[in-house]
Amino acid sequence: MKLQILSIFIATIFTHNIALTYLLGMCPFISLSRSLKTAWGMGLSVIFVVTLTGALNWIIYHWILVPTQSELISYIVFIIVIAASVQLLEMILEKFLPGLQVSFGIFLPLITVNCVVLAVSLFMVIRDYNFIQTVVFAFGSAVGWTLAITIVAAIKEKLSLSGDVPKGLQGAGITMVIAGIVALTFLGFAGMVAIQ
Amino acid sequence: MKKLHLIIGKLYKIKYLTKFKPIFNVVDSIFVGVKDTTDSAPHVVDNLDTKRYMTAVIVALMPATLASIYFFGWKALAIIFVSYAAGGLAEVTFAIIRKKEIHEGFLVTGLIFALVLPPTTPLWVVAVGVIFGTVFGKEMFGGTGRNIFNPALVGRLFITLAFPSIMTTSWLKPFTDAVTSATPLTTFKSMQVVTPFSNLLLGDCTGSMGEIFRLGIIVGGLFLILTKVSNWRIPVSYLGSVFILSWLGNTFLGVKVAPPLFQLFAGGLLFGAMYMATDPVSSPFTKSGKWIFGIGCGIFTFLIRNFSGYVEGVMFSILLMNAFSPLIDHLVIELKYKPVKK
Amino acid sequence: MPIKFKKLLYVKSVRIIIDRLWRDNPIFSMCLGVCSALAVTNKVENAIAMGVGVTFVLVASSVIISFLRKLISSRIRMIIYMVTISTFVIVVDRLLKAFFPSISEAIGPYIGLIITNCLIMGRADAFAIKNEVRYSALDGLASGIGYSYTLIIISIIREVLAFGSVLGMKVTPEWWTNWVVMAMAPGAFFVLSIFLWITRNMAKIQPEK
Amino acid sequence: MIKKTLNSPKNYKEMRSIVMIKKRTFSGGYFFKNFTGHPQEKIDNCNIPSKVIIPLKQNFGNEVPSLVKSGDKVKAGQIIGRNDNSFSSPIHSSVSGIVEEVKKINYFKEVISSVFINSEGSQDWQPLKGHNSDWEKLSSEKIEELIYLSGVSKLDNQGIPTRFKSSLISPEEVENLIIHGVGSEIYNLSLPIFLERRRMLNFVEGVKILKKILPKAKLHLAFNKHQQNIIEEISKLLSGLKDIEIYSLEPKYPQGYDEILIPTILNEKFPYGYSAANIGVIILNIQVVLQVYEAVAEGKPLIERTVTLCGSGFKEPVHMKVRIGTPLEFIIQDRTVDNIDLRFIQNSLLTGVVLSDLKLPVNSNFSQIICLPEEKRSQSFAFINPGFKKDSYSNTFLSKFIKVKKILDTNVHGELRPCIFCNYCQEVCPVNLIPHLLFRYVEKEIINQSLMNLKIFNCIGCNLCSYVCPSKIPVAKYIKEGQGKLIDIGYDQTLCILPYFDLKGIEDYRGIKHL
Amino acid sequence: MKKKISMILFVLILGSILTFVLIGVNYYTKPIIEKNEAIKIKSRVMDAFGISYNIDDIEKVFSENVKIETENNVKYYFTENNEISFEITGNGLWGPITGILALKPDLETIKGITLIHQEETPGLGGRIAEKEYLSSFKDKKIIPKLEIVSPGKAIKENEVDGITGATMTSKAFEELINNQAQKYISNLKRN
Ligand SMILES: Cc1cc2nc3c(=O)[nH]c(=O)nc-3n(C[C@H](O)[C@H](O)[C@H](O)COP(=O)(O)O)c2cc1C
Ligand SMILES: Cc1cc2nc3c(=O)[nH]c(=O)nc-3n(C[C@H](O)[C@H](O)[C@H](O)COP(=O)(O)O)c2cc1C
Ligand SMILES: Cc1cc2nc3c(=O)[nH]c(=O)nc-3n(C[C@H](O)[C@H](O)[C@H](O)COP(=O)(O)O)c2cc1C
Ligand SMILES: Cc1cc2nc3c(=O)[nH]c(=O)nc-3n(C[C@H](O)[C@H](O)[C@H](O)CO)c2cc1C
Ligand code: SF4
Ligand code: SF4
Ligand code: SF4
Ligand code: SF4
Ligand code: FES
Repeated sequence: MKLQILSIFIATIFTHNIALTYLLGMCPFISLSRSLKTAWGMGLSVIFVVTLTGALNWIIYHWILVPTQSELISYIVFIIVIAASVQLLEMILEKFLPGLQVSFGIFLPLITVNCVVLAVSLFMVIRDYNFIQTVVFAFGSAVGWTLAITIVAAIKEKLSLSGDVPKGLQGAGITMVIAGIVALTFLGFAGMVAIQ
Repeated sequence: MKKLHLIIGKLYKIKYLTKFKPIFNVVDSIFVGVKDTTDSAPHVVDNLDTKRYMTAVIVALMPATLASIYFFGWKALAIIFVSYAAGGLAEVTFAIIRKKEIHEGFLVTGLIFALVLPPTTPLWVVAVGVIFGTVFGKEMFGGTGRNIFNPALVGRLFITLAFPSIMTTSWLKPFTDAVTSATPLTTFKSMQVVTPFSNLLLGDCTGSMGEIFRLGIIVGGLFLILTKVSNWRIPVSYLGSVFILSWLGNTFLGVKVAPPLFQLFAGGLLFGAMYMATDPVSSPFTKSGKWIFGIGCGIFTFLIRNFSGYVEGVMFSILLMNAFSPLIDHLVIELKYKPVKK
Repeated sequence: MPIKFKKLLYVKSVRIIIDRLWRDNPIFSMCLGVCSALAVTNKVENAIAMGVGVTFVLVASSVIISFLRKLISSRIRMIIYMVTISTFVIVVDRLLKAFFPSISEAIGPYIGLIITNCLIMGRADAFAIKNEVRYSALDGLASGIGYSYTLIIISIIREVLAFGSVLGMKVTPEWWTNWVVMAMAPGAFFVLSIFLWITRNMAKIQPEK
Repeated sequence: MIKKTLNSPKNYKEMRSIVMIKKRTFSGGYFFKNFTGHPQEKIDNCNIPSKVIIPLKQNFGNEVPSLVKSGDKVKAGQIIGRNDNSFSSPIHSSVSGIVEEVKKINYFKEVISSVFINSEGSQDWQPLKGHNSDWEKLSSEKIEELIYLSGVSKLDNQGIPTRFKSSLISPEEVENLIIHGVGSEIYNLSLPIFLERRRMLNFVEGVKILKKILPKAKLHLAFNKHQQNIIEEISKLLSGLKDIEIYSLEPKYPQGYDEILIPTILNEKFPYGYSAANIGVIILNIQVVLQVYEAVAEGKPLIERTVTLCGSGFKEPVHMKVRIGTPLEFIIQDRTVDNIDLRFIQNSLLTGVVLSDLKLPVNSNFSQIICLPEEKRSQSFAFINPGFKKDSYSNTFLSKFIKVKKILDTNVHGELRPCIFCNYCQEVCPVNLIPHLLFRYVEKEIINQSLMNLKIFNCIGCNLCSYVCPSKIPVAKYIKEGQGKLIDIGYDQTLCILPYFDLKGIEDYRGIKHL
Repeated sequence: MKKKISMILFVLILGSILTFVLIGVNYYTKPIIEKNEAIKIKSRVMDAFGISYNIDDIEKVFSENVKIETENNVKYYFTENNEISFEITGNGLWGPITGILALKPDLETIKGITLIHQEETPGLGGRIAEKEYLSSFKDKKIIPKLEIVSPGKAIKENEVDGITGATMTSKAFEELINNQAQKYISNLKRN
């Protein structure tokens, strides 16, 4: 059991990285990887929100939706939970940690529409994870996403100094090339851990 | 040579040929050389140029190259030729389209790429790989000196993953045409059999063309270090960390983990550590960054070789650490230079 | 260009269609909805299913939102969008499950993820909330088609390279060797990057900073 | 060094018992060794020219007003310019003759009033009053006056503090005096001929004189580690003195820079962009100390300098004693190789300026006149040349392994290429900057705080990074450009150094008020 | 006041539209989806047994030919000639693999294998789901152990060719079949 949780964690970061193998969260991945600082900010926010909403949605799904047989509306419920927790988080930050609010504030609204957040809840249902597995999976996926965007942001910062990217490829295009090569290299971990 | 220069100059004037200026420039600079003088201080500059810098790498690669030709004959020659031709074509095309010079870096890329291929690689796969490596690994970032990943490895990795059944199933023993499916590392992985060291050192074993004559690689690698073309920190930390990790693994995790010396001499580790991890463009430029890079390569090589489905740990780990290099440099610099307040 | 045709270019609805299909194409110009463009384009059938699904959700939600635009207060508009969009996504999901179970399994959670597809939310907030119903419907349709044809082109390239086939029919000669990597994430990135490069050069789109 | 001491164990022990010799060096830098065009070990006397031009601002200090006018008769050694109220030292006529005119000339990018004197051709000069070969009898005040009046006090970067305004600080404020002969340029003055027998004694006396007028100063003598004989002899001769340290340094360029000497010798930070005097340090070279002695003991004003003519453009590179104000063309005359393009450079091959107008005179700032052939010929297949005679920071040329004199010329030896992160520039940078990173910011016009954080203003402009770059990128030039652009948008170097220093005398000299 | 009314009105309209849509869709698709789910397993079981059927009469054919017995929450499927099948699951290289393994009455020889779910690389490891490949398992022995060997090397009756370039999936599949078969067969034999 413990080993399985560890392997879920490692898998979500390396072998089954949510950005590099499931290709999720690409829009912010492209637009926020311009500087390391924003990448970090977004990454940390994603880690926080994904873990929180993953856990909440598990509870709601298994304790409310399943008993009442209303899985049909799970999408609506999930997205509302996500939107509400982001709102709540924003308010809490504003009230108690205004400093953090300034640095995270701009990222929070973006997160609502980040597919990583919803994807984690959907995968959790499809893969039939229990609560602890869900939390680990959510946390790991977000860490994996953050890792990927951080690497790419650092590379893009270096490119802004030393690169000479053809015009049509600047911005989104070169981000894809970088992400593609990084995804190639991440394939090297294949077989190291099994995801359930 | 003067005549040549004049002829080139005339060709260059022909209207339809102006587009091909990069090609003329290359020929001119190789055969004729540079006439320019410094325009202000420093009035004298070092005699080293990038051409010689890259040539030094070619020289260092000679033992491995010659050995591969000796072992595999025309197959090796054909692969090297196709690698240079196809990659060169990609390079020249980009130079013409983007109106830039053709740079020397490709001399190394073209050769290294050929040397890390299995001798049985079909020539069209060689072409696909080298073109992919040159275009996606280098030109898209702006060409020589601007790439993030090692272009030769990007090409190698791409074809490994695109054509796994071609790239991982057929190996040749030197001097024979007998195809086998096992390299020393796969043999170890499936049967825990250690190939004798003399075979590994002298090249009497299966593997990529350039990686099996390990004695020559060591000599060439030392040559690079002693000429200051490559930095000693990376090979030392890379090989050192693989050695230590596999010693620890072999002692504590059991015989599934290859013993340290075998680990060092098997597969492409020596070749990678001496010629590919040291690529200055795609590795960190800070000193501590180089140590971290080497150790990171070591850790990933160890993990991938022993615990993942692949045995090409060297290829993966160098590229992985290439991806981490800018981040490493960024963090090292952030720690080293305290910000100045305005 | 005949004057009549030129004039036509200034008609709002024509403008919308041309822009969505080319200059402001959701994928290569606006970079919205990239996730699905990458994730489901390994086979043409998946791309078609996704394209149709997204187009349907886009049109339906645009219509509803545009219809109710005077009533939606700006503070709660996000949540309204989400509920509306989710509903239509459920519709698509159920229909796929019922009639195309194999495709539904192949693209799995990505149908659910249409909800967070940046394109749909983007069009809702940038267009539907401000425009009349007919224009919104048109915008949704044109964006959806712009999105779908991009997906289909990418998926054709990937399916040919990766499987040697289009819609499951073999199109490559005997000697062709499949490029396995094209079916996976890296292949998606590479094909899309080249696609972006070519289309952006053709459409003369300035790179974002 | 260990080898040498093994050869003379007796000396070594003796030496240890007298003054500790400290071995020091700094990180980075580059040892230029074994080039053609080094001067012979002898000093020639240059003839007296028929006309000299004496700029009224030389070395440390502001321009001084002329005390003579057209038609005046002057003697060699007579003061022709002086202003006791501004930072400056007197300026002397270097020949006897008649003032032709006093007019402004363009001199090294400045417009400076200069005195034109038609010379009589006599070798004589007028000694200072009150000098005494038994200088210990003189009072400190008298010595300071002699040093000031001789004009020697303007030499080197900070001048020599006296009761007059000849330096930023007063003699009492000097905490450290560094005297060095650590030439590390490609061409240097050769120390042995400066410190041969008799002059060695003069030098030691000079040191003692300085010690006397700078009462609080600790004395630091630094030499190249290859000059073991000189180090040993001096340490013996100075054994009686208190507060004195002797250092043996690696002869790496740019060891002689103030910015490098202070951290290596004193273990202190240098106030980049300001003078060493601002932190109470005065740095003098061997020739200046000898001139101090001559001024005090022999009454000799600053009318001549020893200049080396070096480089393969000269038929016979030598040391030359020249009167200040002698036009360059008079010195060079027909000493150069014929029939090829030549480039004349002042003082340093790495940082010196081109002497394009040979009619200009020599001032007291000159130590070398370098002449190199302009190498416009190209070389085929240069990149696979074994390189017996080619210098390189890397070890890719055989010259590294063979003792052959290496050729210097002005060819760029390669094409401009993108930086390949070879890191040579970073390895040689004596102040631990990352030149290739700095130049990238400037090249891409990203002029912002990042450059400050990377300490761009710590660059001392030694140009080593440009020297070693195999991609032939003018790295140092970019860095200088970046500094300029930063200043334009309101940054300046004081931001970097303020936290560390209590700077003296800055307000008066630089007119900076907010410090 | 006007605002409040419009808000309520709005929620009502939107709510009813959406609810209407959802109810409609659910009503329409629910039976089809449930049927899809049900026939999915059944069709795989019958494929594994090699029973032929039409899409429309799956239910009928299934109930005629196959009996289900449940023991310890495990479903076993029997045919009239006492062939037996059960669900097998395990990890592949990229994700879980589930399928149906059908055995002949001797409980040693494979009658057939079908897959329900797998996430291997399409075109590579994914080829284990192909009918042609799975048919090569027919009539192989799982006692003492089924072995998947290098492509083209299968000779003995407990050996099956692997997939070129997908050793890892083949290994995983081999392990999965042996594990699960042993587990369920020992259960069966006990009864
Ligand atoms: C190999 C080679 C030889 C050349 N020879 C000549 C030449 O003989 N005469 C000439 O005018 N330009 C020659 N050129 C072109 C110049 O080097 C330079 O590129 C060109 O004059 C720049 O033209 P512009 O400054 O007029 O635009 C040559 C170029 C190459 C690459
Ligand atoms: C994109 C990609 C996907 C892969 N997927 C699988 C897979 O699904 N199953 C598998 O066993 N190996 C997979 N591999 C691993 C390679 O096929 C690997 O080379 C193989 O394990 C070596 O096996 P061989 O000894 O049969 O050549 C994949 C490789 C790549 C590049
Ligand atoms: C193969 C090799 C390994 C070396 N290992 C070390 C080492 O581990 N530690 C060390 O301080 N110097 C080592 N050196 C000596 C270095 O060459 C020397 O420290 C280096 O030139 C100084 O480099 P830097 O100027 O980049 O600091 C090694 C040299 C070689 C050739
Ligand atoms: C020590 C050294 C190692 C190099 N290794 C590689 C290599 O592994 N692959 C490669 O494509 N280029 C290599 N190069 C060449 C060059 O750096 C490369 O073409 C650039 O990455 C292109 O920008 C190497 C160069 C040097 C000096
Ligand atoms: S002039 Fe100064 S810096 Fe130059 S070599 Fe001589 S002592 Fe060194
Ligand atoms: S010029 Fe500046 S950056 Fe370059 S080596 Fe010298 S001090 Fe360092
Ligand atoms: S570069 Fe500027 S700050 Fe540095 S030494 Fe030269 S003038 Fe001074
Ligand atoms: S020396 Fe030149 S090529 Fe090397 S790192 Fe510095 S700037 Fe780049
Ligand atoms: S579609 Fe935009 S983030 Fe996924």
